[in-house]
Amino acid sequence: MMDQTPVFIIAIPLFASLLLTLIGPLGPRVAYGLLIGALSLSLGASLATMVRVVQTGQAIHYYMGDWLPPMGIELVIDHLSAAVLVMIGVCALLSGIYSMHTAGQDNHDRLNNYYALFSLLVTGLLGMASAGDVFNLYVLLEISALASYGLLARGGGKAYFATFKYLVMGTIGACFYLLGVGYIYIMTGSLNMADLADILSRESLQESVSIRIGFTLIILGIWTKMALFPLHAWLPNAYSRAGTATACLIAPLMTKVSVYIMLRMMFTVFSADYIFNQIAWSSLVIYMASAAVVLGMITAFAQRDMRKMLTYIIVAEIGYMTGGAWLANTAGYTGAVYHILADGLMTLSLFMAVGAIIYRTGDTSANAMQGIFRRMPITAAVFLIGAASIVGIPPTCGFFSKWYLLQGAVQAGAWIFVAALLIAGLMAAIIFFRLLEAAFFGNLDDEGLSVGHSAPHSGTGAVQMREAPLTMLVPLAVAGAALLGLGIYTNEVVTYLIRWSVPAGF
Amino acid sequence: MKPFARIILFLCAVMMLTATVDLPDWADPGSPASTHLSPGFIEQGYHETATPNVVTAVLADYRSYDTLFESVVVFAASLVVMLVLRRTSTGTSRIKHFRPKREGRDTILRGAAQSIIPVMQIFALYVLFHGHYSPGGGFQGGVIFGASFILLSLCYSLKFAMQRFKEKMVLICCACGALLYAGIGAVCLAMGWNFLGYAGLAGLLGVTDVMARSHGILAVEAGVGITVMAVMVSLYYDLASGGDMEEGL
Amino acid sequence: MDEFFFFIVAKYNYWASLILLFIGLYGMIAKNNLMKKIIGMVIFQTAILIFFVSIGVKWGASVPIIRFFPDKQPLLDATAYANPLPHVLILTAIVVGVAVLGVALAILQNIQRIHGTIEEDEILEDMRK
Amino acid sequence: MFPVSFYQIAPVIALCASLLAVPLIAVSGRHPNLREFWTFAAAALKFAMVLSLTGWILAGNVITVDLINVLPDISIQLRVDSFGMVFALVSSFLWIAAALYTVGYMRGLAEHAQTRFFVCFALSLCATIGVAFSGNLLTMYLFYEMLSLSTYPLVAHHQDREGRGGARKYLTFLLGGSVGMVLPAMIILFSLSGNLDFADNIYGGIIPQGTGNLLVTILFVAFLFGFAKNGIMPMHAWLPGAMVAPTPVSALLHAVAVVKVGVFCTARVMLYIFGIDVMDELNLGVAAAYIVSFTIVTASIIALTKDNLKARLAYSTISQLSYIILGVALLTPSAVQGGLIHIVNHAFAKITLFFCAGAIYVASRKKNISEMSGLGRVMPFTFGAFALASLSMIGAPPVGGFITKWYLLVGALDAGQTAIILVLLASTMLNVAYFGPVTYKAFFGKPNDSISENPKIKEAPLIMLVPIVAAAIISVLLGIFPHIMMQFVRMVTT
Repeated sequence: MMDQTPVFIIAIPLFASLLLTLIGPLGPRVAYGLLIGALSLSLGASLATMVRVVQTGQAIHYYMGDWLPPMGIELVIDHLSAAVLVMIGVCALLSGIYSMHTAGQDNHDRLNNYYALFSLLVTGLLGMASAGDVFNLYVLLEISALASYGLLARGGGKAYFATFKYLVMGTIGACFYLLGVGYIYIMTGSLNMADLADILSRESLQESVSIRIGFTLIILGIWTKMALFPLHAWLPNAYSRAGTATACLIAPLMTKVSVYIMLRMMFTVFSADYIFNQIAWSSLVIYMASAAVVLGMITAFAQRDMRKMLTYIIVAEIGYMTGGAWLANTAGYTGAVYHILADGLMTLSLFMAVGAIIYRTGDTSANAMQGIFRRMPITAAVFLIGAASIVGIPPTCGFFSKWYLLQGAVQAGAWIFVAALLIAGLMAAIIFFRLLEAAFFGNLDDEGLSVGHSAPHSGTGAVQMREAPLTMLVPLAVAGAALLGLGIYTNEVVTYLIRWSVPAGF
Repeated sequence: MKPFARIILFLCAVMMLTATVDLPDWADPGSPASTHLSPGFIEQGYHETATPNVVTAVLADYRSYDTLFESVVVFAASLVVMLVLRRTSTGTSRIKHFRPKREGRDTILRGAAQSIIPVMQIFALYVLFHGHYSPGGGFQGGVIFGASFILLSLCYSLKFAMQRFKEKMVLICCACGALLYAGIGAVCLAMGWNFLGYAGLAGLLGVTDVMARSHGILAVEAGVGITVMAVMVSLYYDLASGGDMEEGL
Repeated sequence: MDEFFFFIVAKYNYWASLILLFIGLYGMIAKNNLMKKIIGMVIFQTAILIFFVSIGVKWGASVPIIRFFPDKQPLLDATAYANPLPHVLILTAIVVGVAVLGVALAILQNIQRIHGTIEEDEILEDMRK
Repeated sequence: MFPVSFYQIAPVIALCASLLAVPLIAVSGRHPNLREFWTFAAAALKFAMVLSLTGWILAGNVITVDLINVLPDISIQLRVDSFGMVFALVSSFLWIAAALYTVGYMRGLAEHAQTRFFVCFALSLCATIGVAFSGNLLTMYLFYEMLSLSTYPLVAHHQDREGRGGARKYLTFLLGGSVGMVLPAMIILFSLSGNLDFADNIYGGIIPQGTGNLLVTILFVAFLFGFAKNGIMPMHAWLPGAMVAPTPVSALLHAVAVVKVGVFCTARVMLYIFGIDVMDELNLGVAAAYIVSFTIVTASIIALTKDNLKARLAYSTISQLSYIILGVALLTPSAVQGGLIHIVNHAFAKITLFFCAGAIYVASRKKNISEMSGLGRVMPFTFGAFALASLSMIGAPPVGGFITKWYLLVGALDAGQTAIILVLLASTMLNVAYFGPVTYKAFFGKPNDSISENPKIKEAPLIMLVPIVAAAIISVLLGIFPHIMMQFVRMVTT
């Protein structure tokens, strides 16, 4: 008998999602409780799996329906997927807890259905991170995509058009992926990742044009999904117009998991040798990544709306990870993987902090930041940590991912990427500095106004402290602490998780 | 932008078409796809699952994990469409103006529907349950079953169909079908086999492992059928009425 | 010339599906009307389905349903049946396509309701207001 | 003496004393006396810990403490050696003096947000000790950044347009330098050598043999200018801008924490990362010496033109800092000793000067030198201290600055750099030219009406006066008994 933990990671949120649709009449509290319970159990299973993977040092293979691969479908949880699973679990749980007030605000009715989609999205992401079969990955990709369309469209108004664009691009991406899988299937006859890797390493297929086209299609599809420059146009509108609870779930996770799929495809299905010696696009991709990093940051700089600014920063961060993965050395790969974890947490804490500020002020523009340090000190502190992490200030985790990425870029001699990373760091510093300065001191010209605005019910002092509700504050604080914790325990993360997943051939 | 897109697409097309050189010929029995996994399915599938229809065996057993999520995909679609569209009547819908008025003048239609719908539903059940032996299965059966309700709604009215098959019930069916599928997986898990390992049902049903797989396939196909049927109806209800459930097409 | 002709004929399934695919992709990218975009999307998806299902075909093979000899023994010869796996895959892909189509239509209805049009340029104009 | 295990803990306690004080200060914001008590307690504890290490260090030991392994090959590591000890002693002692003075200043002017001020003050001191005790480049970088961020609210303390502008400039230069130059240089260095630990002596460095000369030069330049806190032109522009901060902050920034950290980092990197041998081989030392010579002379000339006392002091700081780097860059033992001892001498002298400027402002609300004519008669102690500290800046015996000049000149002679000798002499002249008139006018100038007619102007409060006089006296003592600090500095070069 096998250890059954891996399947619980996925099955629990799946069951929760199905049950959530059935328990509508029981009211939002039950729905919320069920969601949180399921997400925590799933996270527990992820943690248990990770511990086992780390202890045994071997990937866990779970055969669905007791069919051995390649005929059956297997879940494969190796060091990389274990790390990503835990990251997804943590982010989902935190944003789930956080969603109590904001989701209710956005969904007066049908909260249970909203939560069902929420849970389904998490199922899809967890499934993708543990998939060992390329077609299964496609189905899960579509599940999470469908769920995200629904959640994003809940933003209403302009969100519909943005979601439609996202839907079109997402479908193109997923279909390209599927077509690529088709090419690979034609040439190999298999769908299992390990089996594919085995077949693809044969001499005869190394030169094959079809395999190359299949790889190109898969990578293009994934790039569309993860909004790599210049395929990023759909992302900022779609994410920034969503409701707060939705944005907090989707923004940190969707693109990160896509990056994970890219890594999977590049290094598990194909091999580092094939990609960097046969395909040999590295320099082109690094240019694209550098462009993504710099242009993403510049565009973020031009935004007034805070959430839109954050979404452009996501575009830039995607460039970090893509560049790191294509640097073709251990440090770059480590940086890319570490940044998946770090960026998930960073984006989560920033979106949650901004969401809390919007929740309290009702203002999405940068003006809302004024005097936040005095009114919402904890929120502001987490925002500060998140900003420091994006800028790359030790000991937050953003510094260490940048460290590895820069190291990888230096070793690979990719000076353009080094320059892009440094410029992006400085740009991010400026972007966040503007906000934080306002947050710290309030606006010069209308200090009184911003203070008065914050005190709807009369308080004793001139400045009324009015933090977000506790269900928002706790996940915020945890996310902020996790940013520091991940930074401080970089050594452990790298030694026990990432080093093991470094592909052969580096 | 448009000429640009055209040129890029054209170039891509030329590139990909010329690259077909490498691909195996049409219907080549020696192609990798036909020689790697598929012989395994064909030659072992019957012995392992007692299901002559290999497609069904692969769909609902070897790759049942995929199919589970496939039914979840449609379930998700119905949820999304409902969340996006469904709202209690708000009065001004611009779609309404284009709808023909139907006030009991379509006797022929209704008569035809009356006679065809029961047949359709029986046929749907046949397709579903005969999936082991002939082309068919949960999806096909579910779609046909769902179509019968759509036909009902088209020939009578949305309200009429909704009286027969209430919106709440549709949603419950959506979830229950998928739940049945996943639940069977969970039962197998509880019996000490892997998730969706239908052989775990053998002890419960008192049959051999192979027959248990066959029964398992049937059960999950039923689950898929229920979900797909309900989703078809749900999508129609929402899309046809623009979400207010006042009037269909 | 003959060779080229045979090349086309031998691989006409790919040609057909790829041409269809690019027609659909063109519609998705270049069309201004969102409904046409959706139609393009469906063509695009269908092309991929055709592409997939054409892999399963084998000369001299029938549908992958095991046939029985008169003595009830099954005929388990792999060359006698078409490849079942692509069928399974496209069955899943069809369902996914339907689901996406439903969602797209639902969103489109709301776009029409909010912006009063489904022409992309008019929507963009409307949003700028 | 203490048990050996004590020496493993003491640096950590010294580091954390002020960090622990932060929450205590923050929660006792409503009780100023309690709040100030925590500050003093932390300062005293920190100084005691640093002091307790002196004997052990002087005995030739080096303490290394691994705090956390953040990266597989690099840990956050504390290392206490004689070089760091010099700086730690100065900064931890001056924190006590500065804290005393700050209390007087802040209460005297009834400044706002005092709690925030003390919190940031404590944080920045933690970072300073961290830099002094850091065992590798990453640790140093970490504390360097922490210092930049924790001093930002101090610089922007007034929160007016000018304050925020200055603070913005401050952060732009510091972060630009550190993120834009030091970080990549550090990573390139790590890629080259595989570790970032400081070398055991000042000669070898850690750059592996056979590294391209151009690359080493680029790294050197990046480190030299990247540590923008050291005020080398053209990265000095933040310094006058940061003048808008309250005077205790200026004192802290320019005498103890910020600029000294910049210079300390530069010197640390030059001596323990590149090493004298490499710098000598590639002529990097000479190049650096000329770069800083330019800064010395130019900054002094600019200082001459400034009428605002604090601005003049700021440019004086820029020029004096370069002395320290100059000493290190000359690469001869005497020069290095002269440069390093100047960290101490300049710290005490400059903090005196800033304290005086602050005292003058608190007592008379005067900022410009031209308005201070005759003020020395009303405030004799303040201006007396000012005069002593000026002498130290100029390098006249018996004040500490003389020791610096002496060693620097000897070092320059050893190195055979005539031009540098001329620079030092010119700089001395300029120092006289811009410090002399201040004291002279204050004591012998004709009091203008606003001073003579305003009976309210008298000596600053005692709590401010004590640190001023104490710092000035220590400045003198450093000149009379130079060997106290010189023994640390000598250990560096042997």
